[in-house]
Amino acid sequence: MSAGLLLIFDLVLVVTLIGLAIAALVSPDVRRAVMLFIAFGLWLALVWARLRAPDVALAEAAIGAGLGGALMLAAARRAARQEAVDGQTDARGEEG
Amino acid sequence: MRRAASLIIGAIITALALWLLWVLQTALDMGAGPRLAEQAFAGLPTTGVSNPVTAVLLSYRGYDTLLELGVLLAALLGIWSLGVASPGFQPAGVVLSGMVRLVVPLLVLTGGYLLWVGGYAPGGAFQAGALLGAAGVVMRLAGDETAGLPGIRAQRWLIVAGVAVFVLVGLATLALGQGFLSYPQAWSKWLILAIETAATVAIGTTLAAAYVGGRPWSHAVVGGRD
Amino acid sequence: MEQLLYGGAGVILFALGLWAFLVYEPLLRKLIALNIMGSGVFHLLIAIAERGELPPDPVPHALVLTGIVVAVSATALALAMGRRLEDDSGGR
Amino acid sequence: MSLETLLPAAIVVSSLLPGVFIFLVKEESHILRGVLNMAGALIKLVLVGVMIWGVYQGETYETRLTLAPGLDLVLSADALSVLFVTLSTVLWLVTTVYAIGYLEHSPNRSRFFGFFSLCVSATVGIALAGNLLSFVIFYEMLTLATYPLVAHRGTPDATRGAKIYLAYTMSGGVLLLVGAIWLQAITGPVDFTQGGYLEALSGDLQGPLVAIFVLLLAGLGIKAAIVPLHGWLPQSMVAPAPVSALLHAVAVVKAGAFGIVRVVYDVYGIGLADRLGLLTLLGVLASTTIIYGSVRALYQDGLKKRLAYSTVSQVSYIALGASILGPIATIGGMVHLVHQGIMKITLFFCAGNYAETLGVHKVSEMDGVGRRMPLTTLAFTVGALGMIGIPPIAGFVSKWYLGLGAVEADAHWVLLILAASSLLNAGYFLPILYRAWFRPEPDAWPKERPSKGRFETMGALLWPPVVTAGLCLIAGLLAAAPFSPLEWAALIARREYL
Amino acid sequence: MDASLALAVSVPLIGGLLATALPKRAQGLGLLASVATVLVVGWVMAGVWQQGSLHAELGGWAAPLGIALAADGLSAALLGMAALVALGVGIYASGYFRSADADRHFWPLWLLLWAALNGLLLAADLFNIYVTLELLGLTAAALGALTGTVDAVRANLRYLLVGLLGSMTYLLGVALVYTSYGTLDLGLLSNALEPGPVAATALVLMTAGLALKAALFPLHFWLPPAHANAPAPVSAALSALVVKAAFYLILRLWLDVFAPVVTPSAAGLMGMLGALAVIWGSWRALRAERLKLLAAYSTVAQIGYLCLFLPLLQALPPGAERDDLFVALVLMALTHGLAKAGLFLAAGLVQRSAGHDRIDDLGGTAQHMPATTFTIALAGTALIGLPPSGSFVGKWILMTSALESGQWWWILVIAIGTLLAAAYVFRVLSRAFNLEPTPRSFVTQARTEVPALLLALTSVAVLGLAADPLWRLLGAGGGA
Repeated sequence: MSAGLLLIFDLVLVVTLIGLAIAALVSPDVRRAVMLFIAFGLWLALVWARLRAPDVALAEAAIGAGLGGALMLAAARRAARQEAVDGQTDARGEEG
Repeated sequence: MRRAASLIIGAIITALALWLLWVLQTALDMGAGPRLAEQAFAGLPTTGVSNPVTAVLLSYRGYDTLLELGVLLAALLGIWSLGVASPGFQPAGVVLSGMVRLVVPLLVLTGGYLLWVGGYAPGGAFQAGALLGAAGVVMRLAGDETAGLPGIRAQRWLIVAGVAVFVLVGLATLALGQGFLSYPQAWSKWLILAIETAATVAIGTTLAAAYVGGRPWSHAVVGGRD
Repeated sequence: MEQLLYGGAGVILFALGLWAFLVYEPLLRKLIALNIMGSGVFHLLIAIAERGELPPDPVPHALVLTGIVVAVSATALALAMGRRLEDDSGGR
Repeated sequence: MSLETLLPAAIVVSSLLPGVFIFLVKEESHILRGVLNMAGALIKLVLVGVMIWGVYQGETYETRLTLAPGLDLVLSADALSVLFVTLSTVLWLVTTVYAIGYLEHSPNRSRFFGFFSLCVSATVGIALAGNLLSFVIFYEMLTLATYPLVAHRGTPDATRGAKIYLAYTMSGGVLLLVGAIWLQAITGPVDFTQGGYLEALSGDLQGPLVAIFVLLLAGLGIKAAIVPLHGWLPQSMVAPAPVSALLHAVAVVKAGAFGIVRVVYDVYGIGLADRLGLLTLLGVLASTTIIYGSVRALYQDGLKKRLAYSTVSQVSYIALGASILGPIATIGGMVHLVHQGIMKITLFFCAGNYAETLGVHKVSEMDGVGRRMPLTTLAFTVGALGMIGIPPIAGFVSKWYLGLGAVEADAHWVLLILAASSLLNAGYFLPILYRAWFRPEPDAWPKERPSKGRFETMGALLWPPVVTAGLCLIAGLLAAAPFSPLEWAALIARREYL
Repeated sequence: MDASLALAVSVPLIGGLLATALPKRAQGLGLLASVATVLVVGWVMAGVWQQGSLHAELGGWAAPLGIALAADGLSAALLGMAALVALGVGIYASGYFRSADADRHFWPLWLLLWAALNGLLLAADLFNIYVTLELLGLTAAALGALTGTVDAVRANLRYLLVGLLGSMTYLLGVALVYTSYGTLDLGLLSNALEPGPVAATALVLMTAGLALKAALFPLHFWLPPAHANAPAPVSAALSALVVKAAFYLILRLWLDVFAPVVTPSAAGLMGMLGALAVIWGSWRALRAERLKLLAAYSTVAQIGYLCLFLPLLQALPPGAERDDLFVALVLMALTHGLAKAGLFLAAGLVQRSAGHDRIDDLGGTAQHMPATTFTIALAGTALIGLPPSGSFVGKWILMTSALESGQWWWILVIAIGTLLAAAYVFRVLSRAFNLEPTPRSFVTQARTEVPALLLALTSVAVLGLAADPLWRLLGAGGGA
């Protein structure tokens, strides 16, 4: 693999990484944001594997993206449910 | 108004980022600065493990790892102090529970494997512990309220196991006149393995318990909320 | 070059996270922002550990491993506190 | 560790320690509290006696505690400090007796006597302070210890009075602190020296030295109630009578005046102070205060208020004495430190007795009190005549020496001030005496006399003013005897003008 | 190799583990561990007293590869203060919590916090500092939320997040340092450091992160609600110790490790921020409605006082005078720590007895409890900086040195701060005097009142009149 090709590969990795981060940060839907954050974490693990840090990549995938993501996802699901409940009560309140 | 504020913040942070990028470039331009890698590799044979990352974590900078396990413990204690766990989800269907019966042992097995190879290949206590924790998460998702964890008393002992074994090893070496956490070379490998095993169990338990998200019910019945 | 590219990405992630942390109000958003900030720092550490021909420096790797666990612990505690707040305001 | 190094500290501790224990005493065990109080007062008196004898013989006493490198807490005894220590100790003993009687059934006595003792410890500390740092320390402690005494009654008035008192004295403390630190930054740590210690470096530091003097004077002047910094004094009249007595005669006001004397003589040195034009400043302020206080006193109907303005006026005699260059005026100022103390405390004790026994708080209610309470009124008369300056009472001696000193120094305007002030004194005291002795009793008073004894009021309240009135007479009659206040002031003046 | 250093971290840590595993005996074990920790800290201090400084390599690996613990006069002094406060807080806590449950949650977290604190004060490695900071931050936030009220949880959640932001910023600085210098050890780093944009930026990042944790103006916004809503023993520890710990790190970096990088204008900026903190914090304390909020704002002001020392220390050449000023800084920090702990503990008792801590409605409650009122008065004396407290001596030296170095404007700040402090302290005390009935005895509940009183008393009497040994402890340790 030539140096130029490798650089393009690196660029793609990095740009995607930053793109995922931005998407996770600005996504309007919280649950979607968490999903994107998990994707970001997994992608980060991939980048780290590229940087010859397999131990850390493994840990990031399992702990950072995996368990951290799972925790956030549970919270996001609860938040979404709460919003739905609130929305219903609000709607009812307006009707009444 | 809010929009304006966020734009101003954005501008400031952009400036900050550019500054930091410039500094980073300056730092990198100064040439390959010194690093600890060579020393770390040089010391590797005496540590009893051949995976350099494990060597750093458990031997060179074992004290950091000890405190880090303390952080994990503190987080769980904090979570427990906030209230009791909510009941889990409704019992899973047949298909899901079948899958669970398959996935959980697989996760545990992989965890054990990662723990074992951590000495010479990528892996180690944290990754293994994470998989154990993941097994707990899966079980709770499948409807097991306790995430497969034992009763409160056992849980308490399990979550402190990692730090406890670590610090006791440290004190033992101190008592032997070696200095805190200075493993005798002959024992090094086995001491590290023992610490890692305890840490794996503790990490797994703690992460699963953190996912459960409150102190277990049995305790709540005794104590009540605050 | 490689180091600058990846290290620079770390700095950018840090800045993005910082921006989002300051701008967004909801807890979950702030946590995502903090985690991305942290990832930026970790990423910088991993990037400087990688030196072309030489084997990568294991010390920053270990630091990052520690950092990841700390970050997830803090996230878990923050989420639990957030849930406690939700429960209390929901119960009222 | 010897007597020489321990005695000053022992004198401070002899009231500090009982004070601390009194806080812990249960409210109802008044005997234990009384024993602690009296034991402290008597032990202190004995210790001071030893010190007087020693200083007279030329002994030096010094306790030195290093707080930090270059910062020593120094307690030492020279003739001037002995004068003030003796005054405080004697009057504390008397006031303690009075206060035990006065507060017999009132609440929170442990707190009161605890702070009372701390207050005296601070005053004695001020007297013995051997350098500016130590002076500032005890000066601030005095503020802290007197605040609860002023606020003691707990009524809204008391709280308000205490707040005003605190605002003034705290600001004064800060000014004093800045001045003291500035001075120390220039000179380094130096102890008070008879004749002053700034003479040597006055050359190019005139500006700063004047500024520092103004800071110090402002800080001290607030406690000494020099116009226009006197606003707190009439307000703090809400305190119980023994506190007023102590505040006015011994502790707070005196501490300020004493501080001015210290700064003029033992920091700047009177010669330097004169050359920098500081004495003129002080003299003008003091004179203004003397006249202003007296004029205000004329218009007060509240007895304690009238006495308070009288204090404003009288204390400035001390500063006036210090502002005239010449040993005789110095003697006059110094001796007035003692004389004003014993006279004013007599007057306050009597005012307390009238209030306590007959419920009389105002001058206009004092008709006939002389017949009803002859001993008290006699004591009051002695104090009042002394204040006016009638011989042979102590106050006459002060004014005589001040006047002589003014003539010696060619400061004839001072005579004018003295004459005017004496007239005004007469103007606000004589009507009281007339009412007390020559007007008939009103019917409103309780007919029944206290059943306990044959005296007009209980002993603990009666004897203190009688004793201090006696002291006023003795100090005037025996002014030439050895160890009289006058002789002692002359000793100080001799040492200051070496 | 000195065993005492590792033990100073391990002993409270083990105590925390035992208290976790055996919740029913948490209190007894906790008190036992507290006493043991105090003894170990005494051992460390004795070592520093005799040898000037202590150093221990952990894991048998010398720096830069391994991690070292180190104690000099500064860390020993703060360790001692922490031990004293922690012991007091522990005894107080054993009589404070009403429900057994809160008590059980308190002890493990509390001992972990203490371990983190000792670890932080002894740390000699930039990354190790990060880990101790995180342990400290997490335990502190969790303890602060123990009250369980919505306000407490919300405030401490914010504290947790802000703390994380601070540590991430700090860690970025560490990463920059490692990029350029390849070491994390403080001693080695201070030898290798060269002034330049990298070192300066690293210092700025680390300082910003730590300033956030130390609540340095204008980054103090999170502190008052977090400290005011925590349970009293926790507030005491947070205000007296946790905030000071972050400030200790700033000192360490500015005066020790990064000293060559620091410029007069940077130090002047810190002084400015300190001045603003003094005035703003005191002003807000004066306006505070609640006693604990008042105490929390006064903490903001006190961190400001400590910052005022930085420009003066920077201006002075090494020598006896600078050493004096440095010791004065430590003396002030210790006095404030002890006094603030006493004040918060007392405020907790007032709150418990009255059911609230609104200052305007406190009339009489203060009078029911003479010992507690006295504690507030003593602590107030130290906070104002009146004699004979340690902060008076500290202030005297600070002002002298401000005059001598021509930076007289700091004196104005101190004077204003002093008057404001007097105003807010006496605003509380004036409520103590009213027409309530007389209390029968001085102490009503020894287990909680006496520790508070002793802490406040130490800040006034001991540190003010007998601070001379501190000079030896720090002088021999080389100080900065």
